[in-house]
Amino acid sequence: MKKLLIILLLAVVGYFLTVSMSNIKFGANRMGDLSQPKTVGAFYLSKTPGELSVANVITAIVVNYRGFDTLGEVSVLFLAATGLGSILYKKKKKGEHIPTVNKPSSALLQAGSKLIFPAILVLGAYVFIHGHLTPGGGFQGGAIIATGFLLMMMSYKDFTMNHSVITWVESLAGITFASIGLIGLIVDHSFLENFLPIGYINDLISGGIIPLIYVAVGFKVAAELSGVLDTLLSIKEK
Amino acid sequence: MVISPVHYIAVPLLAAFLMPLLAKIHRELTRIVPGLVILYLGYVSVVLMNQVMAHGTIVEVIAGWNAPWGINLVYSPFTGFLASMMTAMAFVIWLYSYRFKKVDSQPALKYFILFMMLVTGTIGIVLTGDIFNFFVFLEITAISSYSLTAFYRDRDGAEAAFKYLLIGSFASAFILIAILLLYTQVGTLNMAQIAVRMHDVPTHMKITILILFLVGLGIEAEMFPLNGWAPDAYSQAPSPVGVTFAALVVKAGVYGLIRIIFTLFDVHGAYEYLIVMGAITLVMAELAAIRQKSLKRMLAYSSIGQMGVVMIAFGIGTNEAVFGAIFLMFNHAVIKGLLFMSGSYLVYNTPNKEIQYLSGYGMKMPLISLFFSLGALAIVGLPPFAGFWSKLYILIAAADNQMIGLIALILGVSIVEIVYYFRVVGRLYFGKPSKGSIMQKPTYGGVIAMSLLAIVILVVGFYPDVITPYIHNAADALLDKAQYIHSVLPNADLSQIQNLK
Amino acid sequence: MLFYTIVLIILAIILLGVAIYAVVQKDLLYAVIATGVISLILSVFFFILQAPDVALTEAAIGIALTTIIFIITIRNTSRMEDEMPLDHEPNSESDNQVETK
Amino acid sequence: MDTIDYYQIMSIGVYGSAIGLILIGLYAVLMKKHLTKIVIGLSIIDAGINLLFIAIGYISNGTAPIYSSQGIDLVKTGTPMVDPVPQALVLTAIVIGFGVTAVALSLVIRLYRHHNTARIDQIKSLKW
Repeated sequence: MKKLLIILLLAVVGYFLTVSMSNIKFGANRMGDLSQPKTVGAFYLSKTPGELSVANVITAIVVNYRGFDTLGEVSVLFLAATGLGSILYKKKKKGEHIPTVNKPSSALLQAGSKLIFPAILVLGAYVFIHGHLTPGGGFQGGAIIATGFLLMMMSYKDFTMNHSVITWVESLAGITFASIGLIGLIVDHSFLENFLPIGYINDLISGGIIPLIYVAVGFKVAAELSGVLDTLLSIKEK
Repeated sequence: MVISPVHYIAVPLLAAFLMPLLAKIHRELTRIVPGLVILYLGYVSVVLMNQVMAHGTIVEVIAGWNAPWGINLVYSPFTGFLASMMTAMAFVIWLYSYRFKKVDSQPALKYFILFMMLVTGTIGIVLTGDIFNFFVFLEITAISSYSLTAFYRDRDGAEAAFKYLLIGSFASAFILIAILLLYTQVGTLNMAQIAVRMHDVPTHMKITILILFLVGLGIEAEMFPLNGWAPDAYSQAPSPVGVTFAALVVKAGVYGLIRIIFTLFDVHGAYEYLIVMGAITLVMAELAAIRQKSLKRMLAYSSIGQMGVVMIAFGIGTNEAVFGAIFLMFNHAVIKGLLFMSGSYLVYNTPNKEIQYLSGYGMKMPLISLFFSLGALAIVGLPPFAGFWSKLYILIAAADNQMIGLIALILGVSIVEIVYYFRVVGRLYFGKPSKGSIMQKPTYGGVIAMSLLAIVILVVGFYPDVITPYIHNAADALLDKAQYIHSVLPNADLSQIQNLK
Repeated sequence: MLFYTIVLIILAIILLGVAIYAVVQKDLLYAVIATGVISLILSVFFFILQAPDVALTEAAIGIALTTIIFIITIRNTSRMEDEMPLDHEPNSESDNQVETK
Repeated sequence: MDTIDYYQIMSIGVYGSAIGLILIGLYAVLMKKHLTKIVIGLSIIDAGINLLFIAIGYISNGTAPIYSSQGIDLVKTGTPMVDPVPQALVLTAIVIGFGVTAVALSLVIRLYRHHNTARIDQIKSLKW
């Protein structure tokens, strides 16, 4: 009976989705004319090079036009890290250290990860510093850095994240983001508004506050994701 | 710095990011800072509400891009009223939870961060004028609710939280698909612009999108049959969080529902849908409430029932009905807040929070019992208390529209409410005291919080005029769709906009 | 264009196959790896559909981090889907965070 | 053969796999009894919705919305760029989805610790 109901529900959902999507032609240009934008997509594409000097339009949207969403998004990650800590909280005895892996990894893996680790960090930093020029940005770069720390946690039994460093990085990066927004509010009467010179397109230093915010986001995301991984890895096994 | 609506979001976020550092300086700061932040938001509310009452809707532009290109916050008399109400309730809840239970400093820090973000998320839902931004705030609210529901480990919090998370994920999936379909049709995410362009959307598409939104937001607004998560979450979460669900989170869900129906869509039948679903929700919830053994679950079902009444009133859609609905939202926040706060002290040490162990508590915990009885009298809508006025307005509005069935329904349900509330109150005062039960002494913050709410109930009950001008403006602002669009998009073509009601 | 179309169709078939495998597989570890593969294929999809930013995000978060948190969860819970508990007794969590009185 | 035909085929592939993912995920969430499996289902639904978002932003022959110095000229000569807005939204949605997954999995671990099982039918208080 329950099975029948669920299959009926699936059929209804599938039918509705298929009918709706068949009305939306794949590959059709719904944005309209770029010179007289009627949709937000066309507006962002036409204004970004001139008014923000940012090559990557997605970065311009994520950090500037819809920067408020990104602030919310960063707080979602922050909340997830906090919530995880509160859900899995256990009193630790003083000086107790729970190893992240049970068996020590092979010497090859250990040596290899020591070699790769700095490269991953540099790659992550590159991705978020060049967020306004090339694909990528704070979230991607931060996630890459977190995978670097993950590699170290997996290959070295005694590798520990320094919690107070994570807290500091996380808080300072978050405060930087919110403060840049508030400075915009004071200087230009609009939260997150650009108050720096925008420079020339495709320069490393261009786009005003966009690279600054993305670097802050990068640090924050890296710290939060590493914190999440560290919390999860250092819970006692059954 | 000029006071503007963005302070509601930016200041708590800044404080939340700062709090882990402040905790390193002194552990008491983690408890005090959220209170200071909410106090500041209260100041912002007072300033902005005065501005709004004098000069009309404030539209705050984010990142310097005017609507419809950027994100904006709309502080109309309606959203402003809700935001101010939420801020006030948040302050009372903060007082209540200040030292509610003795908790280690690390969980306390996390609790207060999550609580502050929950408040920010709900206020953001109400203020934002952008549909995707609405979704983001909904997720902030949802994630902090899940984590807070599972906060205690000596009860079934994790189970309730997992249920809530499962249903909440469905809600966000539905809302995301709705936003996606909407974007392909109108090419914008700004709510006012969507309302302007909605006229050109084919009807079958409109209805599909509306159904997706109604299902998704119905989950947040505890509409039947999507409210299975609510009683568990209410009863398993820490008591201050249960209060927050009743006073803030549900309100945000209902707000989303009516914003979608009243402003975004011009579909016939959506109002009737609200009435029907509200009525079903009301009946099912009250019938469930009368069968509950646990006090907190009873309160939770009663809360769902009240939301049903709110939906019915919004569905009637006339000015008086909307006035009554907003009044009831306010009353419900205050009264249900008081009931939850006092009720959770009553059942603090009883097994399974069951009502049957409460015999004779009226003598043992006189103050708390008094608060609970006051709340019970007010919520069933007996005359000199706040709940009476909102119910009266809704009944008058229903009578004006010749909806006799609805009047009978609401009155009939009131009798059910009287039965199950007075069962508890009767047991409190006339039950035979049982021996050996341990009383929980309420904290000073808790007593102050409950007294504040009780004073509000009495003052609004005797002088409803202190609050009605604000609610009148709020109802006008909600019903005047053209005004909303005009304040966000001054150059929009309003010829196609009509108010269906 | 032909090339991309063919790649896309083949990937779509693999994608759905892997998704079904992820749902029916009783060994959760394999199911999780299959979810990782879904993310991998999706990230190729995003690349073909001219969304390099999203492809990069899906690669970093979907493939690496989501998979790893799933694996950590499996390490701390049960690995087989139809595993029955040996005997049902709730753990008494002695180091409770809440001191009730 | 026309290029239009290719897009027709591509649309079936992309829309089909997105809707398929959503349905498969839904099936897993509703039918499966193991908590981890349910969370897997949720993340499959998320993946499907993300793919759907990118699909509606795609424009035939479009390029990625990243300007190079030649790119600005290309726009003037008429090569379209794909719609950047859905991509920006998906970026947000992916990160939010990760947050929800992390919280869900931590709840699974808590439930397992408490009940010694992660199956929904073994945990009494999870039924409704």
